[in-house]
Amino acid sequence: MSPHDLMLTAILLPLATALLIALTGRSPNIREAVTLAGAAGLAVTVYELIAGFDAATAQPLVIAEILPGFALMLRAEPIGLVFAGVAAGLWGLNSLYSIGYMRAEHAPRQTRFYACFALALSAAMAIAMAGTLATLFVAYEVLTLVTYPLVVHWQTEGAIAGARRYLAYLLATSLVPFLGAILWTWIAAGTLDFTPGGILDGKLGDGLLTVLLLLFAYGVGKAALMPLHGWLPAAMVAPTPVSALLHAVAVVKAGVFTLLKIAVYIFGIDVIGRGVGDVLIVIAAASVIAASVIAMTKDDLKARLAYSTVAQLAMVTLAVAIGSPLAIGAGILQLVMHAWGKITLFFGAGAIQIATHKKKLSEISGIGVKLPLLMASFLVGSLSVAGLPPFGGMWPKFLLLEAASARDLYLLVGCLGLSTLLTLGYLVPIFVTAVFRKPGEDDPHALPEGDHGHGDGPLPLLALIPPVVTAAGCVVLFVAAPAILRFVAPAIGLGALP
Amino acid sequence: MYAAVAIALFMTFALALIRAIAGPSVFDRVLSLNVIGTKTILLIAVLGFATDRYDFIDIALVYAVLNLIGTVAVLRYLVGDKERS
Amino acid sequence: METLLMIGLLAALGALAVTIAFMDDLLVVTMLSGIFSFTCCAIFVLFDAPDVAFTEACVGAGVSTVLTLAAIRLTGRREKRVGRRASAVGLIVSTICGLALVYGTLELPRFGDPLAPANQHVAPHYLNESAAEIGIPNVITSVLGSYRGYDTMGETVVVFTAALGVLMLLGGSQARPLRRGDAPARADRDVILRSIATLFVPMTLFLAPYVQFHGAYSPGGGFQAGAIFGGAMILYGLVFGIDRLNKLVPERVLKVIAALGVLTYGGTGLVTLALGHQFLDYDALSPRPSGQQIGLTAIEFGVFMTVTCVMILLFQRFASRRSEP
Amino acid sequence: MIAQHAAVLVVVLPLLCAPLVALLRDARIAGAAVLIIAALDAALATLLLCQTLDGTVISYALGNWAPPIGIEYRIDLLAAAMACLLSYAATLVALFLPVSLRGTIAPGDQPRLFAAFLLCLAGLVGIVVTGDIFNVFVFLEISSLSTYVLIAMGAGADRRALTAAFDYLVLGATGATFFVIGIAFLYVVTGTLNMADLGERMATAPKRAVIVGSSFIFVGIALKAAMLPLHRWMPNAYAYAPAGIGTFLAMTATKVSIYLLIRMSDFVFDTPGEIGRVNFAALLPPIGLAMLVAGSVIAVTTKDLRRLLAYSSIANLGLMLVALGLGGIAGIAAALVNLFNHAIIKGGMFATTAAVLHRRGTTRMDALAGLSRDMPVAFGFLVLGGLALIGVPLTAGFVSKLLVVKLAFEQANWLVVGGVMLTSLITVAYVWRIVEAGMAAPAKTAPRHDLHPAFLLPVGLLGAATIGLGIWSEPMLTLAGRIAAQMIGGAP
Amino acid sequence: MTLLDILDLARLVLGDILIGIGGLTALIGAFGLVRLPDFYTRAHAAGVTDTAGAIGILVGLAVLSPDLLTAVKLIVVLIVALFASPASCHALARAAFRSGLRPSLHEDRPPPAVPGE
Amino acid sequence: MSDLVGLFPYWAVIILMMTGLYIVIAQGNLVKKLIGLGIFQVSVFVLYIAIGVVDGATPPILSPGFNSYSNPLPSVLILTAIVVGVATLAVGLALAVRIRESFGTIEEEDLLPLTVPELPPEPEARP
Repeated sequence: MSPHDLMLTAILLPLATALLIALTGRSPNIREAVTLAGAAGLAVTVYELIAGFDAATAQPLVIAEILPGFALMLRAEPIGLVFAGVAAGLWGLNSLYSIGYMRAEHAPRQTRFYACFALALSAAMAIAMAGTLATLFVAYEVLTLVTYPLVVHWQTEGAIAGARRYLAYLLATSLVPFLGAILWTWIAAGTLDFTPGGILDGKLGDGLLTVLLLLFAYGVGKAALMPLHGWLPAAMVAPTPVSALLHAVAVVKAGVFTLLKIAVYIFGIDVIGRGVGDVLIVIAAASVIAASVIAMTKDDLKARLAYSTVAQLAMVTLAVAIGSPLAIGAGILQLVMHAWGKITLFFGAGAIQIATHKKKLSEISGIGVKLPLLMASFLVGSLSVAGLPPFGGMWPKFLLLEAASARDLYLLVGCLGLSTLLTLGYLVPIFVTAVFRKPGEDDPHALPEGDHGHGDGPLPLLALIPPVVTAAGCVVLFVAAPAILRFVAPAIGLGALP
Repeated sequence: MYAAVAIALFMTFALALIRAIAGPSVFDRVLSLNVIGTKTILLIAVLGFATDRYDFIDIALVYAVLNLIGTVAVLRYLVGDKERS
Repeated sequence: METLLMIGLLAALGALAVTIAFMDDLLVVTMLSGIFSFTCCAIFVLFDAPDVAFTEACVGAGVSTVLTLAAIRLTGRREKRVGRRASAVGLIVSTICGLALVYGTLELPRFGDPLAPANQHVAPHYLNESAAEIGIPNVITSVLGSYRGYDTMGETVVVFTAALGVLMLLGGSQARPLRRGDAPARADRDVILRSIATLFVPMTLFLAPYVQFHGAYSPGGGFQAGAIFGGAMILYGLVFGIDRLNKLVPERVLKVIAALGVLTYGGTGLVTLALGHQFLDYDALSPRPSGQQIGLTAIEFGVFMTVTCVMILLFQRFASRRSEP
Repeated sequence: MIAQHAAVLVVVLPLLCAPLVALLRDARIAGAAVLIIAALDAALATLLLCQTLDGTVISYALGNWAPPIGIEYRIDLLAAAMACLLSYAATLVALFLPVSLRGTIAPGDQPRLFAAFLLCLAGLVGIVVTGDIFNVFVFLEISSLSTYVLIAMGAGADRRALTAAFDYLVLGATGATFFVIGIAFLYVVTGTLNMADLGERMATAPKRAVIVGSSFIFVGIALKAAMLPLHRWMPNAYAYAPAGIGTFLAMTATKVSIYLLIRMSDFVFDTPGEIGRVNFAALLPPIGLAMLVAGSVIAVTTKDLRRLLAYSSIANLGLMLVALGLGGIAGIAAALVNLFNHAIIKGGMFATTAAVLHRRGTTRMDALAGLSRDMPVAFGFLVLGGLALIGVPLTAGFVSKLLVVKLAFEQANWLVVGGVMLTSLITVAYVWRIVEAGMAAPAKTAPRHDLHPAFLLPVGLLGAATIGLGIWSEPMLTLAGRIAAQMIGGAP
Repeated sequence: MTLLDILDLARLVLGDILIGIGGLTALIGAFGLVRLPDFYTRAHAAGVTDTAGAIGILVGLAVLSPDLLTAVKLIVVLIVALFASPASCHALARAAFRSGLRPSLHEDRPPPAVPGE
Repeated sequence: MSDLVGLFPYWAVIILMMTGLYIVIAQGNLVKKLIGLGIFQVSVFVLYIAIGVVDGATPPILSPGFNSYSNPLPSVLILTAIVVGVATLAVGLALAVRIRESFGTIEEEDLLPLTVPELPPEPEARP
């Protein structure tokens, strides 16, 4: 297949999967087989794309030109392929986990769940392959809309309220600042095509560019830059696999990916680096610290993880704002590493919930004894997210430090160090509580909440394997990170690796 | 002479109008309506003669007929109104 | 004399309008608005527009009054006393509009100015050429039927639409037929009125064709003739009872004829099309000016059919409706 | 011969068929007849569009009296495109009108309703194609009168249709009278009623009379176009009219008023030359913005789907006025794109609503519960329409909003940019209410029965057009651009 | 001055006198309509003078008219008026009486309440 | 000053029109509104006819002995407009009758609480 066909396949395959899922909804086994087959197919497709990628021969695929310069177009390029690879790779694992989780929870509306999941992947692929900002925007909106049924899945009052907040944040930010910024760009530059080196240089003054960058940073609500992060904790009402999708596979990743693409192909790395991004640096750094601190105060496991995501993603924004090839490289790596690390953590939190029906830090004392393998992978995930070797999460932190010191931003270096400490501070206690504390040491008020007739269910195998695999992935990525960096290096103008 | 008659007719018209506006009973008003109708017919006829356009008589003719219809309609309304109540 | 009459009549109109605004007996209001129409007719005559006066007489004094009375019979005669309160919004809006209009008149040509643009551009053509082009003395009829014949077709359709609307609103499944013994259904017992009506109805019916066919030479035409014919039937219905009118001219027949009238008018246009001319170009029928006259006769007849039937239909629909207890 | 006389046949065909349809006794035959007539009319309109596509202006002298002596039909690209819009809308509505009337209107009354529908179509097309300002009034009245009656026919389902129709009648008649007053003032200073001629002679006319005349015409049109302080008739009219009729009105009635505004701006409201013509363009953006915001805000709070859509229409009309007010070729083009796209989007939504009403008997928001399960197709089309209203890319709504925003951006009119963006957000809120209402669990599970087949074609076509014009906007943009260029460049 | 001319002059004078009388009658009746105390007296004044005035003016105009057709039309108008005016006056009075409106017979008595208002 | 005399008819007509408009806006009774509308429209007709008047002319019915005629066009337009007016009146009255039957009143004040959108739909009683 030609690269064009592969790109279309990558988008259409999940779409077809969704259709098939809808059609085969009557029998759960076939439906889930379809999901897995689709995931496998997509993984192969994306692998083919990555393996066959050649920057010299990559040609855009124009679908339609809505208005002059406002076209729908697909184009494969390294950053997008990395994102596609992450999303496609994690879909399969997440699907496996979903099967275990949803069956264990006896969840209703599973057909809709799997179908929307596949649709979300289709949208994520479209985002990854987008050749113009317009295309990206369209896919971005589609992603917002198709994830809504997932977030509202339980359809309880709380779920509806949370999902409404989710939708309100994402649509509001995308329709006003994001679309506004896109239109501004379009009118200023006359095009929205992703062009290496950017399209805005010389079209607007640096002051206006700063404003525009801020518009983008806040417009891409999925990147959850504080103070527009509220949707992310709100969306925790969703089933855990969905949270995994939001945090690791597609949604927030789509957000930061969008920022990376904008930085590289709309503004140009140099343009941002010459001072346009300075305001954003401050905001992003503050966001990192603030979100980490908030995370430490949360008792609910998923809320804690959610704020962790806010903090970790702000690092990608930070990378964008620093605006050097090295920093962008760090951002791309952070995208990958955080995905694998955070999905491990969510898998873990979900598995704890399945096995013990407990959701809060104050309730899980001692449960780790029964779930050794799970807690081990949870620890791996935690350390990787915090950025300790020998796990993949180390690389982006390290490169970011390099980039910051290269621009003599020593305060920022300090910030990053502090953030690692804070990360350890809010993730490790989960592990410690679960493994080393005795059950009786819990908060006495929380105790009777734990069991209400259900008893502790056995942990299904399908809910255990994925976290173990992703934890292993974190280790593998530690080794593979330089390869990824080399893959994207030409696109971001990164020279020899440090 | 036409002018004098026209003015006289108009004054008749105006006086009847006063009665129509002042009332007090509905029947007074119907009466005035009737008078005004007749006077308008005459006025139009006289105007036609004054300006040498004798075709105006046609209008006067139609007027005379329609005036009757209008009056009968009002009467029917009043009679019907009373007999029901 | 004319100026004096004009001022007097306009003042009378003003007095009437203000009285109407503050009267709360709808019957009186209807009568006064009938008088208003009469007065307007006199003004139209004074302003050299006999055709308009003619039509206003038929419509304002005749049809409108009868219809309004029939409606009041069904809706109740008294208005709530709120009618006497002045409305600030109404005053403000109408004052603003009035002032705007007065502002607009300041530069207008004086009343009666023969050199006004309105009397210079298109109008002279009608006055000077119509004798040759159409061949009938009543220029208004020429313009109405030929130069602007298409507008008149629209007008006929409007009349038809009104009938259609009233039939939909008060007819068909919405009909509330009168019960036996309802007052308006009975014939009037007044002998004098009945004998007058017996005399008048046929006379009026003969008047209609005169107005119809004399329209080319004097004020009148299809619309006025239709209104008069319809008026005669209304008089019949008023005096002898709506039941007898319904029997005399059944609704079904009226509907068909009303539709036929519109079709006659439009059909004339289609015939001219078929003969290779423009729509409503009567020259297609025969060379000028006789073609024009044939065309005018045809369309006037169409108008007559529609208007007659619609007038009767409207009255029938209102009058045969049972009033609320 | 038909090609030569299409200009007049496009009006006369429905006009003369209406009396015939009114005489039919069988509702089904009448329904079929209306469909055929509307389709034929659409064919004629298409023929006109083809004839005018190259910039030709068809001038048809009725009665063969050369204008300004007689009445002229003057069909440029804009008129032809509008005629197409009207007749296609009528055809689509005629497809499901008989079904949507079932149960609320006695079969015996239906033929007359169909006749009134045809008259309404004829009146609207007549307004569009004529070149004579008084003829506009006559056809305005034909369409208005039939509209009043059509709206009142909703009384079979909800008696408030009667008061809605009455309010519209009083306002409509007042508006028409204002229009006539305006014509009087223009006539008295120019001596002509032919619009093209009027435009030429206006230059030397006294200023004040022209200002007042134009103002009254403007107010008359504003009443019909439901401009802000004069909008109150519209939501009721749309909400209580029989569903099919509401669809037709939403697609056409106010659009024709906007058309009139554009047509008049061609020669009355524009301001070239020293002699004062009146510049109403400056008025339009504030009015439009106010409509945009107010319409959207009220839409959020309404409790009935059709009222919600009606208020949303007010907002969209505001957008068109804003575009018109921004001026220039681009402004008119943007307004036209908005006009056509909105007709398609709203038509689709109202048609879907009609289908829902047909199944459920009500369109109250709280009665929509379970729609996503019982009527997934209908729900899907509603959501699609909602997305288009928001202006989500890939829908026609996006293109139309984008054009306005781009124009405002270029003119640095930040108020407009902000207003449009803000209302997009508010639109999200009310579209969201539809979605949420439709996804709520129903009180009792209804049997699953989706769109009646009669609705499928119109709803599907309009939905497809909503997406199609969102992706391949090129034809629409070209058409609008050409029309605008013809209006500004060439003589009217 | 031929006989014809004299006749014509006489015709004109006669016509003028007739319409003058008619106009005067109408005016007198109108004063009665305004000034008289109750409905029945007003109806009397109006009814009589209405017909009388119409006869005067219409006959006068018929005398003055230049051709026969106009004269005939005027006579028709007169006939209509002669029938219509008294008939409607009669019907009106009858309706008023049946509705309970009574004439005020003594001037010193306050006028009765007016039904029909 | 003579200008003002020349414009007097227009102004008188304008006052009439505004009285009609006032009735339409201010009156609560539906039938009264329609009557007010009628006055408004008729006044406009008078305005038109006043436009077409030519001093010393006669009606535009050609006849030997006259050579100055008033403008026929306003008359023609107003003939059409009168018909439109009566058509509107008929439909309006029919609506008022139906409203009375359905709601029991034709006073705007009393109708208002019966027609608020919040009420559940109530089909009109069929006879």
